[in-house]
Amino acid sequence: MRYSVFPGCSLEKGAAGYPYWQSMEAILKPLGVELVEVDDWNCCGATEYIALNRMAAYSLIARTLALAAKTDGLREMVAPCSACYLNLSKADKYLTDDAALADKVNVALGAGGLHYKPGTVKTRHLLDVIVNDVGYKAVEQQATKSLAGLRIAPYYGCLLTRPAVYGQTDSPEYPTALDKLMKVLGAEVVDYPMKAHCCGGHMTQISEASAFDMIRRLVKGAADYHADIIVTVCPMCQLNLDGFQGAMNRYYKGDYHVPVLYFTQMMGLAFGLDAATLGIGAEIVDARPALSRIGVQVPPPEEEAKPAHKPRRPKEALPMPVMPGSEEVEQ
Amino acid sequence: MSKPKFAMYWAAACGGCEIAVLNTHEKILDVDANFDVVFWPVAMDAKYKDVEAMEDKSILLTLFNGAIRNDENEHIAHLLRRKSQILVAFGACATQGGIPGLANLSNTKSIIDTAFSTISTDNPFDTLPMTRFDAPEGELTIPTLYPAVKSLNQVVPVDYYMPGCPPESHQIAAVIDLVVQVLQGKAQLPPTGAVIGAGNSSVCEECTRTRNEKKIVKFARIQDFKPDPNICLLEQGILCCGSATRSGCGAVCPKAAVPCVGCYGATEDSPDHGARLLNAVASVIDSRDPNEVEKILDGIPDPAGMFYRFGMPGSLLRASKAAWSSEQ
Amino acid sequence: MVSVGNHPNINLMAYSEVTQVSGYVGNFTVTVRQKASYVDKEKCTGCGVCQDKCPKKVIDQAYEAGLGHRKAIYKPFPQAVPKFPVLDRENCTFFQKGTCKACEKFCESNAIDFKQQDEFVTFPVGNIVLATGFDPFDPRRIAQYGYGRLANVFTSMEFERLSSAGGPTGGKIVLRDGVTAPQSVGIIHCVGSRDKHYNNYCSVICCMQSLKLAHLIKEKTGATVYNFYTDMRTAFKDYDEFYQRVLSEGTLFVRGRVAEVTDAARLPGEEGKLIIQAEDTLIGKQRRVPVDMVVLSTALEPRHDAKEVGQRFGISGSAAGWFIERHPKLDPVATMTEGVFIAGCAQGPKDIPASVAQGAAAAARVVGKINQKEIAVEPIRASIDKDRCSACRICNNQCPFKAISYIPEKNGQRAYSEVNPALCQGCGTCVAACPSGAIAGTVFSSQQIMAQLNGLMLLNVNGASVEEKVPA
Amino acid sequence: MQQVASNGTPKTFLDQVIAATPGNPHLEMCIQCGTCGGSCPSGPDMEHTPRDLFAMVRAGMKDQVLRSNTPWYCVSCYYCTVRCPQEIHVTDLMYTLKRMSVKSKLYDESIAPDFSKTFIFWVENNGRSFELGLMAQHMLRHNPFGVFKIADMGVGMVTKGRIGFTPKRIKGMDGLHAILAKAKEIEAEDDAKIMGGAA
Amino acid sequence: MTERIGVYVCHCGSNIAGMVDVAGVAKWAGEKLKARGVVVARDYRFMCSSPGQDLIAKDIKELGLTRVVVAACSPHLHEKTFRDSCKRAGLNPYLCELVSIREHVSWVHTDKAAANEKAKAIIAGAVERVIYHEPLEPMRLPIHPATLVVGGGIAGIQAALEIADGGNQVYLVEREPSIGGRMAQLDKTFPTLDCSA
Amino acid sequence: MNDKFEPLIIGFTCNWCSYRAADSAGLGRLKYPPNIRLIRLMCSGRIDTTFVLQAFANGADAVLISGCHPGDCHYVEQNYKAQSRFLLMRRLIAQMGIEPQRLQLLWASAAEGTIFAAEVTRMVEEIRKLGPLNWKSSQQLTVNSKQLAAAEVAA
Repeated sequence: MRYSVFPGCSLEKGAAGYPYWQSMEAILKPLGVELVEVDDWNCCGATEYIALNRMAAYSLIARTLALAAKTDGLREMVAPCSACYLNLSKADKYLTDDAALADKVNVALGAGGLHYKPGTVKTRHLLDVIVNDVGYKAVEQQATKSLAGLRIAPYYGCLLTRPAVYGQTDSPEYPTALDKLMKVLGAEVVDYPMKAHCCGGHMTQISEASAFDMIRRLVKGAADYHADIIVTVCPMCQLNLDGFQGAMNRYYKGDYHVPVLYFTQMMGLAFGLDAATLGIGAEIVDARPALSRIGVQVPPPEEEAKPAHKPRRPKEALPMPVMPGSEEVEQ
Repeated sequence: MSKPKFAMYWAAACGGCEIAVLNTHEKILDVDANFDVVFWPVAMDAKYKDVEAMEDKSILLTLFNGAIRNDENEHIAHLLRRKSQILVAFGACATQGGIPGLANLSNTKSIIDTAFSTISTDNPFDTLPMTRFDAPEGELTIPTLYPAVKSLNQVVPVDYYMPGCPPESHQIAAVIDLVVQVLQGKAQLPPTGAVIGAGNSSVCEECTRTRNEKKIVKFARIQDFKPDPNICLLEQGILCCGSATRSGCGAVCPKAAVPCVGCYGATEDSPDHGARLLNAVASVIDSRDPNEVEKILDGIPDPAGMFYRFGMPGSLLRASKAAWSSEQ
Repeated sequence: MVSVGNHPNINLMAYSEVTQVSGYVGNFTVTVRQKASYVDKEKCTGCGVCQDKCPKKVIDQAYEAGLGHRKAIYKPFPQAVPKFPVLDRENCTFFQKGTCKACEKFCESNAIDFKQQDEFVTFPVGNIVLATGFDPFDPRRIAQYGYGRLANVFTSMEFERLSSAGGPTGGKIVLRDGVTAPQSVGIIHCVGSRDKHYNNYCSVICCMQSLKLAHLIKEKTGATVYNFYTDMRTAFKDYDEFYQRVLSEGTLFVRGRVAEVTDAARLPGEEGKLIIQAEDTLIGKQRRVPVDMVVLSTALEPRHDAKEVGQRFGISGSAAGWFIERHPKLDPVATMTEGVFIAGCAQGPKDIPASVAQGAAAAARVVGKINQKEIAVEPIRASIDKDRCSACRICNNQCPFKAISYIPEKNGQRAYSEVNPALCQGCGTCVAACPSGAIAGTVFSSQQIMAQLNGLMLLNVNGASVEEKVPA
Repeated sequence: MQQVASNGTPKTFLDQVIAATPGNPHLEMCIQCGTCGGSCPSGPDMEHTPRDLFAMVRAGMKDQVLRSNTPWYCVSCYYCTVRCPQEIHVTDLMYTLKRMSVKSKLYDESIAPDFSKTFIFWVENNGRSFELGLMAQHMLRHNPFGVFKIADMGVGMVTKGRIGFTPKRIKGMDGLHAILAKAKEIEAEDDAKIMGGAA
Repeated sequence: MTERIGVYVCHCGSNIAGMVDVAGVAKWAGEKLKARGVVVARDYRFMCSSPGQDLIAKDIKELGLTRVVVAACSPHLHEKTFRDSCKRAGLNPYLCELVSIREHVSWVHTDKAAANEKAKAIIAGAVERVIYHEPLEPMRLPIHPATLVVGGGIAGIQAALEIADGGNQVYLVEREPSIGGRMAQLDKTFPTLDCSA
Repeated sequence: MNDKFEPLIIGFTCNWCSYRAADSAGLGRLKYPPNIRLIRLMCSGRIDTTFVLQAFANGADAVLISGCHPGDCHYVEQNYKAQSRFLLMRRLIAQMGIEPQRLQLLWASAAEGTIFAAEVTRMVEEIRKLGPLNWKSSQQLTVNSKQLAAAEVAA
């Protein structure tokens, strides 16, 4: 499997999301996925450029897409960052649907000697590629070390599944791909009610009160469900939940301590790779206590650790509707 | 009393019609007995100016075979029309355009290129025909090709149509019989515009093969497999034009294990032979899946040539855009 | 219901399905599959012993909406008509494992017959009324409402069973644990309705149904009840008065479509509750309302097999899947197919009074037809000119109504095909297919169509310049 | 669909907002159900819920809309967009309103727009964003003492190698400049066309 | 041309007249299509009203029309109406052709000039077509007196009872073991709160 | 009147679905360009290649064949026959030099007025881009026999 890749500014060396890049590279090798970096890619504009200048924002993205279209004839591009993924795919979609917009953007691109035919490059999120192209089975085959004993809160954030410009790959409300992936690696996955809620995005820079409230909801949710660790798919989410957890604690006089790692780091651990290669240790909220649970191979926790909201059903209880696919999830 | 005058002319055609007339065997003597043959280039020496010198309407019966391919054809058509009382479009070319009519799928230039500038012709100096040439002896001309072939009735009014490539000799004989009887006052001429020397149903009527309900899943050609000798060819996936083609030939082709090619043209009242054939063929394709239908249709590599083998100029569309757009 | 069972003119075929329909108005032929119930109706007295003795309990997805149980041999409810139980083969221990036969042992009238087979009955009818109803929307599709994940989120159908004296709790309104009475209940309107992701239409009954549920909860439990609505639609006689009554009973109304239902507590007082998050649009503020129980007033959807049923009876459905009436205002129960009528929710979402009215209207139309004794049908027919037909047999399989038959050569008369005008429906496919032009069609003849075509093209779109094209 | 005057310019503020939004945002279809406002994670902090704001757009209350803090509290989570029963592109519309408010200079609280501008400053000059520069520049301007509140985080990030001290710069900077300049020119033309019609 | 054709163009209040110059179109048909056999062309506010229908009947009788073309609404709405009015005037109903200049023209187009041309073309098409109409008689088929009702819910039950009470046989087919449908599942029903069973 | 090329499209619709789709576009007051003129057939299975060729030969720029969705045919399965004929016709006209887009097939149910209106709008634009067909009609290419007779007499 071969794709072009758009790392995005956060995943560059020296940027906050670099551990994500490190761990991604480490796990893709054994899975047989080859990535070719788009030469001279530029920032996707995040959520900021479009708030100031529509045409410039689209042209900025189109420049990267035009360069991607020249990358080794590859038609699919992996974006590990959810925000980059959404920006690139959404712009491509709107350019495809709206010929007038595409014409204007191409006039702008022309000033830089470039041209982009909408629809040429399909941007895909790393998680999508791993679960749908590589597949759970191939991942399972690479796993040498079980994550059993670790309670994981899978956290998807927003932009991976919403607004799903290329059509739904996972539910925007109750996604399950990451749950399944972590289960395949042996982890105990909690039914995390906040798994698709918002980390606050850039609000840390704009309104602390807003941002810390959103961060608290997520961290509290994970703690309420006795999760040892939050696993994420996006550098922005990781930065907010991990980097700002301390500030949030001070703001609310709370004492949460939930480490936040990338799903690629968890996969790397399960593949038997060492922590340093995976960039583990760079997180602000110390993950060592949590990881020690698998490091020492402690047996699965006692009954008390079972989720509080799923008590044994009393005799007089009324039947519950069965969720489609829930049989396989429970295994 | 002088005998009524008879003429026959060969325009853009292969000459088969002339042979078919001769193939009537002893019936040809009836022609000689009852008519004074005044103009029949293939059988006797005659000059156009002889015809021009005739009085208008002085020829009783003219059998005109061949399509209108060039200005000479048209000129003679007008001439003979003027001189004749009864003008019969004789054979597939005169009635519908015939095989020469397939030229209407291409433009004239490409036809000439194919004829003179491809390996089919040894033409080391790339010599091309010129319609007009000033020689020291004077101006030389040859007829100019029309961009689109026409049928006879597209240039002059026609009294009767006699289809077939060529018309079957027994049908010609019957027509000669009829005209002789009319001359003797024993019969009446059919109404003007009628098709003579043919039936009013389709070839299947005369075909001896067994026919069943038709469901086609594949089209093939006779060289591809050995068709069952007793069963309808169309049912076996061979594109036989019999069902849409006027009867009268005796179904000689399908009886000989060759599909009907449609030389007798459409049946009564049909403005377009090929359209009828297309409707029928498409209707018996046994699939509801458009992709599968497309796959089945791939078995008909040249629908226009197939459905309009003898009738392109006489069809609704008459000629492809390639042909007529070069006219401008 | 009982009067149906006893009616001398009604042949009630329960546990049955129409498998085939052929023919046309006035003269349909219908085949019905009577599913094997393994109970001999001649012998069964309807005493119910078999059901009592059957050891196999099954969750009842049909009558109890998944909220209660039934046995493998069962009558769906005590007043069922007809009174005979049916044995559900999929769940019967005898059929699955080969032993048990408890029902047979205890049946005093020897009515259990394990060898029974499906029976197919064919009979003629002149008219058909389709009243196949609706399916309730499955709210698991709206993941943010938590149905299927959060125990105390119920559907309105489940709640009906909960509240029914004949239901699994004997009419006690309790949470999924089977014992706790709710202190507060939130009812959510428009679940799966008026939403382009699910159903674009208003399901008509949900507002009134939700008001009724609010009333029942108040009456039976005294709980605090919230109604979250998009728009309150209480048109029709006495409906708005009912709204007034529910208002006066103290039900709280929030005008806002619910965003999500969650058990993730954020604020004090939310622990252990279900939190309904919505914008209260009348104050323009987001609200989180903690409740014990949530009831989803689910949409009405066309039955899952409506398309197949429609095709079987030759009628079409709207984009959503409801059967289409002949005219939305002037002919609401007839369909494009003569002799096939529709009534009730098969035609579109509607409440009980409207369903009853449509049932009666369809009946009136049918009785009217029967009384005419014969029906005039359009003389749009194909016919074959025997002399021109060459018996090529292209047309033979063009007719789905088998109106074209082939007459082989006999006594010197050559072969040809012919059309039976009584069976011909006038589609004209054979007319177009006939390669020799031997088939003609009335009302839509080739001449008529060609003439119309030529007439239509007399004038160009750009206007008057071509008026001279009109033949003089 | 938007109403367009004979000269091609949108007639009302509603039409302008629609015209300025890429894709078809379906704003005219709003039934005021409140699903967006109910779903919004930062809804409690907004002066107006998105639904409320859309009603104001429809009422032509341009000034009040563009002064509202609502779009600036949008975190782009797209819950409103995927849940809206009328398939209105709520998030995209929030971006449009942000642009309009910046261009009209009506929104007077400067933190959020300034953050966007600072972010874009680095992108326009390097082709890539620069976290340290962005944070430093933004904080110094709006919250100089805030630095201390997150000091532990900053120290952690630095010691763990998650903050780089030099911005990365793309090779094709000249081309990018030319592209963005041209794009801004087109944007200005478009804006003139969109805003031209209404008084 | 031996047919004598009458052309009738309906205003449908302003439904058609608001977009199509009905009087102008009728006048055009009367003049330009004369050679095709049109002997009279009229417009009227509501062709389907009694006076409108009488207008046609009167012309059939007085002018000896042999064909009638009505340009109004969809044939699905009023084809029967106009066929019947021809029949009452002694003209075989199948010699009448109704074409739609409402659903297919005035309601869906916005350019008046183009709508006018289209209406004229549609009428020209109908005039050409109607020449080839033949007099026909509807076919009469017997009706079997039994009725099939599919679905034993409240609507099906009601229909079955009404038909059966009239003395006709009904087959009521229900998929479930019992009739009653959804209504049997309900506790109480609005607005009267009576029980549903 | 504008100078823009206004294509003339002939639409063949079936009585049960597509003609009613056009009716329902009318009932919904949906707007579409006036370039299409409809001929009602009982069923799309009535479509005869002759009609289509006559339309092209006589001045139509495009032809639309429209019927019930697959599986929804009022006459059970006749729309599949229309489909097969359509597919073969399209190959034929392509050989004759008529762009295949000038012959289109549209499935529309009675309820799909929106789809009908949208598809007609789309088709008109597509044909507008293709430009006029201007088929040399038989009148242009063929001398009318009456005129001919007159000419002969004059000669």
